[in-house]
Amino acid sequence: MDVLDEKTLSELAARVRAYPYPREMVVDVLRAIQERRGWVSDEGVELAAQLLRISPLEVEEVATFYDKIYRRPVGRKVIHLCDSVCCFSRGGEDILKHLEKRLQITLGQTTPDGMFTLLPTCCLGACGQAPAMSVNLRLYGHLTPEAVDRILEEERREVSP
Amino acid sequence: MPTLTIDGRTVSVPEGKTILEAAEAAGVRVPHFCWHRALGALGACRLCAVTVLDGPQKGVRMACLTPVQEGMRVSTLDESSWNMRRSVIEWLMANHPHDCPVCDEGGECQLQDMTVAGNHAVRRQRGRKRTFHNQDLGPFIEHEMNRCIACYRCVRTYRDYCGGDDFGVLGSRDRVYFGRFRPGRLLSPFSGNLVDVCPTGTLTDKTSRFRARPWDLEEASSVCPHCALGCAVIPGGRYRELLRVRADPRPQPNDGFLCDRGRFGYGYANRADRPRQARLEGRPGTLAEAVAALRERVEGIARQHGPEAVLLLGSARATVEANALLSLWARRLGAADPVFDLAARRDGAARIFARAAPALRATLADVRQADLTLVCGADPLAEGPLLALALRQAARRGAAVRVIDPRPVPLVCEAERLPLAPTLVPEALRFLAGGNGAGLSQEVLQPLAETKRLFDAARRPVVIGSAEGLGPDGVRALLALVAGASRPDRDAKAALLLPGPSSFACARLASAVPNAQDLRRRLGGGKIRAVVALEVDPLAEAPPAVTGVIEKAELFAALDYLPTATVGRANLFLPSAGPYEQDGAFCDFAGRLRAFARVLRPGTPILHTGKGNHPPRTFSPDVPGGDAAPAWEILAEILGISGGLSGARAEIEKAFSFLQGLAGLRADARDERVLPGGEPPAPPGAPAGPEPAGLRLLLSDPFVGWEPLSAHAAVLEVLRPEDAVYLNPAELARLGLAPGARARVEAQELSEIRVARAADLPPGLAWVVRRRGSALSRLPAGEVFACRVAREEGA
Amino acid sequence: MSREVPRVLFANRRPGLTASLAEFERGGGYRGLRRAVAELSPAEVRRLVADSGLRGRGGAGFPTGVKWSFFPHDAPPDKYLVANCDEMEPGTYKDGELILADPHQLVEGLIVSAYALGANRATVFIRYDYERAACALERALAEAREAGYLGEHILGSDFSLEIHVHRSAGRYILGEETALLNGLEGRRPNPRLRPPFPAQKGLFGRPTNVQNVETLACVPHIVAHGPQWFRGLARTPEGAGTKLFGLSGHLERTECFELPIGTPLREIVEEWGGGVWRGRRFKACLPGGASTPFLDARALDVPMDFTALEKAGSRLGTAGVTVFDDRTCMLRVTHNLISFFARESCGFCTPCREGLPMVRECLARLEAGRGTLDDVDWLKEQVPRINLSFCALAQGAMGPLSSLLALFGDEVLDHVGRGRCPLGEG
Amino acid sequence: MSPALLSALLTTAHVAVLLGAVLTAAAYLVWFERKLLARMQLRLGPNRAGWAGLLQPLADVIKLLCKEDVIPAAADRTVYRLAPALTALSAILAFAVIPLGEPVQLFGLEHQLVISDLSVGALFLLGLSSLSVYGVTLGGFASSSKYALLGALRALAQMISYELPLGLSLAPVFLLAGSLSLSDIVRAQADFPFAVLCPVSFVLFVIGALAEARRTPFDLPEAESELVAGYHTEYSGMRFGLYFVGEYLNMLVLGSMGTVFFWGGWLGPGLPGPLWFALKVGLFCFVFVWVRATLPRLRYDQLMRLNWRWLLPLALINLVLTAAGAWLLRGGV
Amino acid sequence: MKLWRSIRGTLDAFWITLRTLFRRPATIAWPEKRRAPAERFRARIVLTRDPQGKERCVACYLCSAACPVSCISMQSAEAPDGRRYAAWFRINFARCIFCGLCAEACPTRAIQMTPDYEMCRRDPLSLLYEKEDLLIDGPGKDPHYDFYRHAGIGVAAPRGTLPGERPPEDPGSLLP
Repeated sequence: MDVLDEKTLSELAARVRAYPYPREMVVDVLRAIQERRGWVSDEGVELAAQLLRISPLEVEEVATFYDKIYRRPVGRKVIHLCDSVCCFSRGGEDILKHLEKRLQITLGQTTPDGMFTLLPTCCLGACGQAPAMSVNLRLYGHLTPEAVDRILEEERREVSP
Repeated sequence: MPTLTIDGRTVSVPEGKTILEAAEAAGVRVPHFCWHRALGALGACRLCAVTVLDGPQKGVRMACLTPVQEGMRVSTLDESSWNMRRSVIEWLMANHPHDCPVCDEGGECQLQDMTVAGNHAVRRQRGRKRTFHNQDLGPFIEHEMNRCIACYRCVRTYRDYCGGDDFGVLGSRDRVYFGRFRPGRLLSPFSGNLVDVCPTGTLTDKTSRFRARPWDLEEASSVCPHCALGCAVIPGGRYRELLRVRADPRPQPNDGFLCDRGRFGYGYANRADRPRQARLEGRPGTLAEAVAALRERVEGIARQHGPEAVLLLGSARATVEANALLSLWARRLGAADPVFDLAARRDGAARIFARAAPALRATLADVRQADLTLVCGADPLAEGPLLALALRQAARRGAAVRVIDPRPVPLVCEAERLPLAPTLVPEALRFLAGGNGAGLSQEVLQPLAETKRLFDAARRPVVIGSAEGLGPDGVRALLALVAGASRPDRDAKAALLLPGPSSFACARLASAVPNAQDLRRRLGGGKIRAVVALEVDPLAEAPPAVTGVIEKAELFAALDYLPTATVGRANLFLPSAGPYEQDGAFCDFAGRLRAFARVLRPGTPILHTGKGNHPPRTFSPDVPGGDAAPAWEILAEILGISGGLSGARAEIEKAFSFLQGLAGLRADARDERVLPGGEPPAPPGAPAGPEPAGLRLLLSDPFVGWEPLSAHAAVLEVLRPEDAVYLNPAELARLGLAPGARARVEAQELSEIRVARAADLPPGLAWVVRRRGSALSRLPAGEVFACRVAREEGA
Repeated sequence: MSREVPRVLFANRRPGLTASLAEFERGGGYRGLRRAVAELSPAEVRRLVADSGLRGRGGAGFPTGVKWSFFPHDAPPDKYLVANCDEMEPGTYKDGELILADPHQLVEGLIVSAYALGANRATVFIRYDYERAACALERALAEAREAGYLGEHILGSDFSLEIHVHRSAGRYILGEETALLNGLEGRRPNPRLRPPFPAQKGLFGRPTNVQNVETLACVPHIVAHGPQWFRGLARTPEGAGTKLFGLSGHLERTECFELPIGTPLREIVEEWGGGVWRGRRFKACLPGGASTPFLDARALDVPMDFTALEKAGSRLGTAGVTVFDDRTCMLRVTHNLISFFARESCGFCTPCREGLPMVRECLARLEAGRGTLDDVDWLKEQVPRINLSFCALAQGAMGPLSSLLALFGDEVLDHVGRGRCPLGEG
Repeated sequence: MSPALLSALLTTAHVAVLLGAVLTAAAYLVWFERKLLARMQLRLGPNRAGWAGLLQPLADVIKLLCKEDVIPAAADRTVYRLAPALTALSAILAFAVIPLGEPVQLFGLEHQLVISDLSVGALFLLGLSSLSVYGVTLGGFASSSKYALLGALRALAQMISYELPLGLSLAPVFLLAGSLSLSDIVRAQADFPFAVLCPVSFVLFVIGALAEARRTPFDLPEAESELVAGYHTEYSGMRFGLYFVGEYLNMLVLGSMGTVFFWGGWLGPGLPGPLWFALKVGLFCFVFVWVRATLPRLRYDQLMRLNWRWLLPLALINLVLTAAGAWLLRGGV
Repeated sequence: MKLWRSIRGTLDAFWITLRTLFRRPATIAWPEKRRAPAERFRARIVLTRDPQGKERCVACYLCSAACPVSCISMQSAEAPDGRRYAAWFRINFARCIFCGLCAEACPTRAIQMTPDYEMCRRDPLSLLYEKEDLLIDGPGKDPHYDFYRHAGIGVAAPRGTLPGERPPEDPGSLLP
């Protein structure tokens, strides 16, 4: 199956066997699936269900709850821009406008080249560095429009040098 | 017992109860959505706000979550809690669609009631309303997610109570979505309960979609006729059409829940091809003519050829009254007792159980309260679905569930399984009762010993069997086990699954003489000249040896309301009324008489007479197709008993002392009377023949497809099992059959082509699920036959 | 940084660096654990913590000693200890800083606490976005295991403990302890019904103690130095210990400082935060994260202590101080806060699921100048009713809203009167 | 032709003419009431049969005669048949003693314009009015119907009760006239009608008459909103017609009594006596209709209270005061 | 004083009736004279159509429930497009008392009263009006009301596209 590679699959299966309650691994399994494909497809949910010996619905219940489990296709880099009060009060909205202008997409969308998906997020725990955003778990603080341009450029270069 | 005051009414309730439960007891209605009697408190809807005026925590509290305290003073009318409830309604209505006119819940909608009760008339919100896409949840349940108020009752019912795992809650915040992973039929056999528990129109009954408003329905307290459990139901009909069946919300006996077979299997009553006209030798006639002809011809034959020329066939699905009157007729004719069950093994088992002491017979409530349940040679989901649900409730309370059966018996709870050949089950029961386990192999004895330890430690064990699976020998062992285990401090009980709602009473009516076995002798004598089939279909249920004689009889009379093969072949046919079309009584599997009231009068539904259009514009005192009469009425007429149902019941009480109290039964009061025990029939002289060598055929019943009423309900077609023969994978390979290949199965001179499937079965066993109308299905279940399975070549 | 302050939790903190085991031990690390295992019985450890006056640092401020006294120490295993690092409250970032600076403090805290409670399994529940902290923690765990602080027979005693790291996948509600337990079990992280409390039936139905990371980090210090020392750290008699204050918002310096409990708000804003940015004036602040009621300038001299702040009409919460300058529209800030809570609701109970979005719509209308006086009245009546929600999330959301209406009611009415924001924004 | 024979013939003719006139008058009284009520209620009233509905009474009679005569199965058939006749009869008989004018010369004979000028005519009238209770009560009892029975009971109680003030209201008149002969009473009013001399008596008489005739506001015995039609619920066809006619005859009788006792009978300037008499009776009938159009029905307890608490004491006081006044006027002799 | 008021009150009534006697009757002699009834006159009942010309009636049974004389009967059914409609609908005008409660109960403005009151027949059966007799071509009063545009269940237009609705929520959406 294309959803998970053999090695991860066997690792996860081994852990499932070791756990008295395999269900507690559902977030780990989903994150593992997401790591490979960028998002969790329906097949991914079914695989996780099979692995954890619960029904796909029970996996889906959890998968749709968490906002960092992507149940819809995303770009190669997911930008999470903090819109909570600290970043908001220090110009987070301007950064959002700038990002939207630069990437030509609105929140929730993916750039046509499949590079970036722009999503809002609640506080990133970087209130001291507001405004902040994270790109594929890499945190960027003290954002200015210029810094954003630079970050986008670097992130883009990282994928296709 | 803390005593508290609610709205000025004083009430005492047991420790640990909540204010809401105390209020119900005091007759104060506290509005609620997420609380449900059988599901308990959740605390999600926040509607049950009440004000605690005096108590440890004063102020507005949730009634469903606050335990009662001595001396508490609670007000439901206080302004602050009233305001809270108003706000909850406002919040819920802010996104609720404006579609009550096209919503099937309208008229019995809790949200509607609460909106009116909460004085919510004007939507103060200016925002746009939230919408969702719906899912197709299959042929039974209609989904309209926009109406959802997220009370979580559906999930708790489906997952926690009924054990389904394909319906749940997705997403978070204000877009929580109640549905399936992918659209499709809800797989739980108890999915219909969603209709009853949903307080709004989110989940409604698709089978009766848009057919009627609740206030127009004719409803009555009734008893489900689809199996022997006797679940309390409230069927509803209109324009002579049965439109829906809902569970009686009262806790006993079925805790307010129903299986899909009982809920959606009502279609037989409305069939266009249902026989509604009497027939005499192929000529249509009136019921009165037919009744007169029946009496004259049977009496004539009895005079001319002796009473032994008359064979009366009773029915597990006819009322207790009808069966009793049939017995009475046999007595008056001087003929042998009616044959109530054509399957000798099942009949014998039932007759033993029907004479067991009442204290040993478990009810559904006993099963729910049990701390250990053993299921031996029974398939509860097929033979008494609510018993499987009761097992789940026992398991949820921590009871262990053990299954002793060769088949992979499906259950809705965790269970430990011990595959054991049907012939060995009685021996296993004797071992549990302290026997030596002779004839049991060592690998079986070890888990059995573990089970015995559990059984000996349990305080309220219930052992469940089925009449077909256990047979007379097994039932004796079963009763001996529980009788031996019952002591003042522990309550061991047995439950026996029987084929139909009157089976218990029929088994009690049948004399101690083993009449089903006796039948073979009578049939062989070639003396039978008149056969009367009371709401039974021998041509589909009996083996060829029996049907051959019946078909050749000079008089073959049938009373029925289903278009069965027997009705088609009978030369005298009398239309009888269906179970919801008459007053009468059934007798559940624990031997409790259960009266039910008429919902509809018999007659062709306007749906058919009007051909989908309005009913015809003529005045007529006659109801089209309304000639059918209850079977007990027909038989009472034949016997010359007047006085309607009470007259017939009085006569029955006179004739059969164990049916004392029948006359006093009332349906709406949910009167119950327990049939007393009796002297069990003597064991048969010779035990069953030796186990056949080679491949053995085992038959069992499906959830839908064999039970006669639901088998005639078109909407349940999707639940009908595949025509398959199941074999151990090794056996399949030995026979050269690939899974999915067509195989010819032969046994007892009957043969049929089925799809071969692999299943987790002991070797040497071929397992076939019965389906009404198929050849093999005429063999009795529970018995084991020598059989041949071979690959079928060609198309 | 004008003032000399005790450094306990941030003793090993160096900008951009994570303290290794060696550094930690050099600074007196694992001394508390050694003392506990070698000299003290679990009951004595619990007594020390109870005497120290330590209160939970996760927001509610519940005394840790009391919470531990509810825990069934004698129950047979399994018993669980969970460190809550689902730090998603806007304005709060101290736990992340703590783990990144010195992960061994948490590890030691977990071990000592588990010892005190008799727990045999501990889990660190860490939020999605703290991947760096999670990695640092995992490294620290490996080091500790290597050094014999963790695993079977810790330091030669018959006490054993395994610590797992559970990485979450977002959602603020998991910070609620019962929702967190559901999340750990792989179920939908809705808060659970209480009773039964986690101490009786928690993770997988077993007794479970959930503690904030910072609280746990304090425990070994108390064991090592004694409760009196810990009480002496605070600047108010009711307080005990130091506290990590995460500064954010309109301040010149928005960093995380370790300051004694009871440090006045004015000192935090003016000395540690370097004053309000761009030379503007202080208008309001959230003293303890997004779920605490606003304080206005009148409260600047309040000592930042649990009891004093409650008297001032707010809460110490997580001590994430977010400051707003005088050009900020408080209605707009509240709208943002309510949007956050509405979005992060789990959707379980009606007030939170349906009520908060309606409040958000109403605030949006008011902010845009399209609101009416009826809207303001409606908002006022919502506060006590949404407060009756199932868990504390919606109640937290009502903190800012109620204080907005109480402290800045005129500003709200100004929006209605003028039909636009009086501060020229929005 | 002997005068005796002529007198007999004349009397027979008188009876015939009177009977015809009275019955016709009763029939047209129905028309008169319907028309008048309609106009008082802004309606048109009967307007289909004949000009202005004048043939309506005729049509009604034909209809009633053609209707099936139904007798309830449980009824007392004899009494049931008899009762309506009793009502009509007692009303018709009353006209035997009512003087319509001074005697006239006919064919050389002085002919009294009254069939029988009894010296106790007034008592005869009162007796007849008491008799009419029988017709109503027996009809109601004999019907064997709950509505009829209730109606009859009400009628019985009401009529017996109101007879007292009615009779007592007339006592002052007899006192003043000094005679019980109706002609004498009329003549005694040559100067002043008694209505002027004893207005209280007159008012009491009118109220009592309304109650005796069972007309609004005292129509409780046949209150249609409660009792369908009261004592005559079960009657149909001409038997019902008899009750119907009886009621209107009663109105005429009471009108006549009022005229005789209080408004000076036939006395009046210019016009011939009988015409005056007819006019005055017509006026009474108008008042009866007017009251019906104006006042709502009393409740049963109000009806009884009015009689026993107010009317009866008032009548007694009136009697005493009138007697005293008359005694004083005559010089206290 | 009270007595006097009572007497005056009684006499007043007599004065009023007497005065009325000389006023022109309000009743007219139909059918010689006819009057044009007001628009809100409650007479013959019709079933109207929505602005798109589709049947407004959704066969919700509310009119039959409201009817005090039970003269309305129907059977609802579902159309392929999800609309609920009356498979048959019958009003027995021989029983109808024209109280207008049905029109008041109708949530979709389908059932309306018209001023046409001249509908006497000798044969009561001919007063049974079926749907085809009742259904008119226009919208009647309230011509712009279209129930399904307000119902919020996606019948008149795809879900979430009407002015009062938000686009359908996707529980699996990427947006938090």
